[in-house]
Amino acid sequence: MSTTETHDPAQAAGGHVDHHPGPREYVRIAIILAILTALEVSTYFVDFGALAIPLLVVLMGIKFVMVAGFFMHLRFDTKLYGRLLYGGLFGAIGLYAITLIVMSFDGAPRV
Amino acid sequence: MTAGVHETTLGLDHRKLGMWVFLGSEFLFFGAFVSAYILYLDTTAGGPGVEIFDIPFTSISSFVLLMSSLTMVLAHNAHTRRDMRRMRMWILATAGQGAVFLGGQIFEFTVFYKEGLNLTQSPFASGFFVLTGFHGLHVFVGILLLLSLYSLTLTGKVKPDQDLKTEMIGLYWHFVDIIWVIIFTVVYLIPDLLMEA
Amino acid sequence: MRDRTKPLPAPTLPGTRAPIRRRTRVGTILVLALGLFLASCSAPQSAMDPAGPYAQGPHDLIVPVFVIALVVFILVQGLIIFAVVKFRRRPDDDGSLPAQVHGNTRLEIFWTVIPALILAGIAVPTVQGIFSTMNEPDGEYLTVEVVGHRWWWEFYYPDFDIYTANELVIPVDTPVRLEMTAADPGRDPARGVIHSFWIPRLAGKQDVVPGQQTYLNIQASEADRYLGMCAEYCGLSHVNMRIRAESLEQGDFDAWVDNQMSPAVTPTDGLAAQGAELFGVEHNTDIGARSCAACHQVWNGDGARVPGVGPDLTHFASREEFAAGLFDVDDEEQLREWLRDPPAMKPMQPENGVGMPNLNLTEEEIDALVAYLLALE
Amino acid sequence: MSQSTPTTSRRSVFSRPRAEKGFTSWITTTDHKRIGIMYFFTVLVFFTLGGAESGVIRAQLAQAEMDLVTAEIYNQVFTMHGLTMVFLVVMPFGAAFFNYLIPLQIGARDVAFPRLNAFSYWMYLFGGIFLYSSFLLGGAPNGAWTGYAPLALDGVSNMAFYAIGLQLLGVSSLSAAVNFIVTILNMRAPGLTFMRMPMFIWMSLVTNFLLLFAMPIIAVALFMLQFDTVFGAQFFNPATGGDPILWQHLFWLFGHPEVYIMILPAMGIVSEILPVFSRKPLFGYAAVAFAGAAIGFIGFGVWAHHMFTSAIGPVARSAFALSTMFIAVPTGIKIFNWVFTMWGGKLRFTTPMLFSIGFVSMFTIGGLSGVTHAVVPHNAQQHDTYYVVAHFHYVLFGGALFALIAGVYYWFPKVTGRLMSEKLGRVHFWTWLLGFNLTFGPMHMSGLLGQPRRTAVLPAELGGTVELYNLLSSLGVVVLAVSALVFLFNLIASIRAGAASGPDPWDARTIEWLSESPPKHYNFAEIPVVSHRDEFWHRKYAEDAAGQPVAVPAGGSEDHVTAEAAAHGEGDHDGHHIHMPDPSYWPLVMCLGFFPVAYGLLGPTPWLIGLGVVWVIIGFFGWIIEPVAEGDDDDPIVEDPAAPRSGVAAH
Repeated sequence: MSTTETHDPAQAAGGHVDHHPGPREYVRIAIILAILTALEVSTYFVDFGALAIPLLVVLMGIKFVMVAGFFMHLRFDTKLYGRLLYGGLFGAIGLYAITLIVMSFDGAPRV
Repeated sequence: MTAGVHETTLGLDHRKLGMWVFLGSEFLFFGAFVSAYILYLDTTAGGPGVEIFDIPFTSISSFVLLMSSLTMVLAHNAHTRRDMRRMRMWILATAGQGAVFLGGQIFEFTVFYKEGLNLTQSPFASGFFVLTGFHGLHVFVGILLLLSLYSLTLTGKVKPDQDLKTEMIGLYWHFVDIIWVIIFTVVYLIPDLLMEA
Repeated sequence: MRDRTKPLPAPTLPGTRAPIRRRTRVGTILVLALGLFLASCSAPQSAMDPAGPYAQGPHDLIVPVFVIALVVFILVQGLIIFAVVKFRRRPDDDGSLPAQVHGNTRLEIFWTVIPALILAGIAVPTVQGIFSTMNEPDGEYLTVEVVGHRWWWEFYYPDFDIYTANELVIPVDTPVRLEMTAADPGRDPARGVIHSFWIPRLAGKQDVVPGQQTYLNIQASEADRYLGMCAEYCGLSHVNMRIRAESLEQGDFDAWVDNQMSPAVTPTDGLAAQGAELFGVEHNTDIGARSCAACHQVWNGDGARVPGVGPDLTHFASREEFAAGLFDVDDEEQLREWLRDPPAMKPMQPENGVGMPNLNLTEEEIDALVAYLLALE
Repeated sequence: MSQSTPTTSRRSVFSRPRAEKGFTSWITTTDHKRIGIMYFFTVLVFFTLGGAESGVIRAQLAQAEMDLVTAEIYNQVFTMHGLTMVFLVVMPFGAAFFNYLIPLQIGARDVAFPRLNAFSYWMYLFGGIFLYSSFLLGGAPNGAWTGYAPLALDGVSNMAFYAIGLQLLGVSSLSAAVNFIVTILNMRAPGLTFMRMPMFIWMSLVTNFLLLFAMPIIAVALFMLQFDTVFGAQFFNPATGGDPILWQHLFWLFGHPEVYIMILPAMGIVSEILPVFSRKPLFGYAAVAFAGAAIGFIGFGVWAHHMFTSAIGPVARSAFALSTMFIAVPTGIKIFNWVFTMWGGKLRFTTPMLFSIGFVSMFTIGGLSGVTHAVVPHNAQQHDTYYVVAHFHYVLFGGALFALIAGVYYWFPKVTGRLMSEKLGRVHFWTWLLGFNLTFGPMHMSGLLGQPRRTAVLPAELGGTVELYNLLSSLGVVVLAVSALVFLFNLIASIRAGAASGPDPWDARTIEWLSESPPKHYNFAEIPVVSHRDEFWHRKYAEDAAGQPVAVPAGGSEDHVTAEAAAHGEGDHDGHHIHMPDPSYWPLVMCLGFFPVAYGLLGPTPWLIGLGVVWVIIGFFGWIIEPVAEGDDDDPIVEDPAAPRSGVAAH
């Protein structure tokens, strides 16, 4: 927590756009996102075998991080925002993964 | 822009910090629906299952929503440059793409209903409709926010130096988008693959 | 497993009881805590009075835990009382400040590590206990299928093709594995709700879930009648969903099984024969809204035994109680009153599809039915 | 709009209300102190209702086989008792303290979002009214506060009111959590670092993070329940393969953090009071703070211990037994730290101190019985019996309520400038302690002797011993009722004619006592600069050459303003230059729109839902476009160089 307290406020203030990318970079990122999406959809048409699901998960992660990092400016803003977002994300994944594991593998048989 | 920002403890604007705090909690919200959906993937009670999905169609509407994030960030960028004409244009474009996505979802729901998948059919159907429905509700709220932002810039209530307001709505919009990035993969693509396998 | 006869003397836990007794002089609160152990044997449904291995195991685990808790309790409350007495501000206080202590790392590490160690010590037998109570019993055991209904229990013995209700008859010293689920009405899980099967002296409770199968092991060391209740809130008449376990010596149990396996004898003359006609037993199907056979099975040897919506009555008079342990079968007047207006005797929701409706029987019909029911030995 | 001339000269529908006194000023207030007071009095009303319900329960169970009320009524009453005490009493009681104290203790003038704060209060009040209106509209929910499906799906359980009512209360809690988290993170006085924060602020921060992450989970569970009951969805319906255990997981994923949401504010309050009346700093500040954070964190990982007898397997039972035992460690750390805060001190047994010691003592009992639940094989005997009822009342009544009442006595002079009667306070404490133990102590025994919870009558077959314990419990409630009346009388009499307290009646340690009592609406004429933990104490005492603390003569400390100077010596700060958020109608207007939505969802009645949604949207627009008297919140506030830092609270 101490890092968020001591960092330079000017860097964090929402209005300081000098560090942010310009429209050109945003479009470039969008093109990459579009390509990644095309790759995702291609799993529907092309058989990737056992690789398909890991590939989809990785692509999803990359898209997530790119939108959060660039469009939501997480890469340029205070780390606290990222901690809140990813804290919520990983908290949710952890809790619900345990729930699903308990329900799927350690529950009662159906009748 | 805001003098006040420099006077807060962390040097952050309250509203932006508040928005991030709220977005962090939203994962717990959508996560629970996604978990229920995964749990009930095979629980179709004899009704239609994941084979009903039209992946190409959903891909297009997913792509539209993804691209609305681009126009959203361009709107914010224009606002920071005090270019209100461009900003309004991109805001409208974003809301429009959101509307296209919602329209696609309504169309999809209608088709599914006709093919026998309805809310009361099975736990799978309930999980699917309520999860994507609540996402759609978030998109709808986002469109309302964008349209009010648009009209408030017209009346001068939102001023050129208040780009934080655009940024806040942008954060919400991007968040709704990244939730769909997850939903598209977890709800549509992976189950579809699993079903084929 | 130890042999015990009822009524039980004071608990026989030699290792643990002596230290407790010595501490009774510490204060009234401790007397109360001790009372917890002493009084625990005087109630017929006590969880502290195990009568079989599946209750004894958990009991042997909890007693030392209670003792540890009692020691910690005495320690902490003692510290509080000591601090309150010793460090109270005296009337002659000079107004100066006490030493401003901010902490003591060594002490703090001490009271972090010690509780952690104690808990680790408790954790090991806890995990062992979980598996030993839940696993299938070793060796031969009897299987009984249990269905929790609003608000009664259905028992089915697959080995003998016997249906019965609310009174679970088991052989002494034989493990019984209950395969349980919940359903309403009949065996349709559609409107079943969660119940919990609990006979404290035989085992801890296990929830009974519609659409799923859960298991519970019980075993009785003595021929006795054990009381139990539904322990998971299940709506209007939750409290009126009692369980009885009757443990019989093996020979008695075999005789009971023989009797239950035989078809009900339909009386041919007198009041009881009229009752049988009213009941609808010969048709064994729904012959109108007021037919008892629409909901209750009395198997007279024709066809297969099939569970009804309500309790199986084939050998009704062989039981001690009816309406899920609320009333005595022996008490003819209670049976009569029940037939006059069941929901008045036990809250039920027939309009909601659960429970027995008032059939508006005439007094003559009631007389005939009572005669018939009491003939179903 | 500019800084110099506010737009208030033009009155329109969107003008902000300006009343400073009377009814309008209260329903439009955005002042955290007034909202805190409204929370408190609303809690008192609901506490009375919940207490009356417990009276019905104990009257029915005073003897075996009583029929004072029917099973139908009894089931509604015990369900509403649980809902009331959890969601309408203990949680908002904590929120009352958050509201009143957080800004004062961190040296701020208000919370980060004052209008959102008012919104939270109205949602709480209306959620409570909505829930209670069920008594008049076909019966209250009777499916128990845990709302287990599929019983909750049955129409006769009236659980639609539960699903929608709790949803409203959840919106209130979630928005309050965002508000308080931002306030604590972002509005602390200069120099108030994390490790200097009062312990109550620490515990508030942890609590609000728990709320933030737990409320969305129950929101989903309630939406599923509501879709099942109202729209025929199949989430929990076993007939089509739905899993009733899913409800239990979601409910307890929320429900266990909820336990800590109720107890952590109480722990914070006690951690404030014990040092003051021991005249010593909190023993092991860092350990107490981190133990609180650890409890919050681990508190998310133990939920399935509420389901040890449910349809979960031995592996899950073992894992959750271990995590549950683990959470006893940080709890134990806290208890020992409190005891050693008193150790070596000079204890003054004022009423708040008595209640705080009572908390430590009673909470220990609840904690120990909690550990016994983790012994899974025996948990199967305790679960759903009165032993559990005893346990959680020792935690929530002997724990949370004791500490919250201690807080009322302690901060009463802050709020009113008056003292509560110590004499009546002592009577209240001893009767409260006696009544509490008489009511809930015997339940340990009756539970172990086989008495299940939630039974509409006390079955005679449980035996005479159980009957005796139940009679004792019922007598205890009588004592508690008398004790509550003493408290109520003390409260009202002291508000009217309590002795003047002065600004620092307790020789307190934290900076809320730097402000006047009662505080001006702007709290501090000048925002204090913090250089120590227990800042206020350090302004009053300095160490002599031998390291022994001695009182500093008034005004004598070189680099500090003394208490009196800070409280009274306003000099050129008379409050006129301090910009405070204006009152607003819109939080109330917007919240009113949730009534039609909520009642419409019961049916469902589409036009009523539509009306409510439109109403809420109009309220929302009114909210965002209403003018801000002293300039829009994005405009820099520069005209008064000495103006408060925290005046930048978003309006």
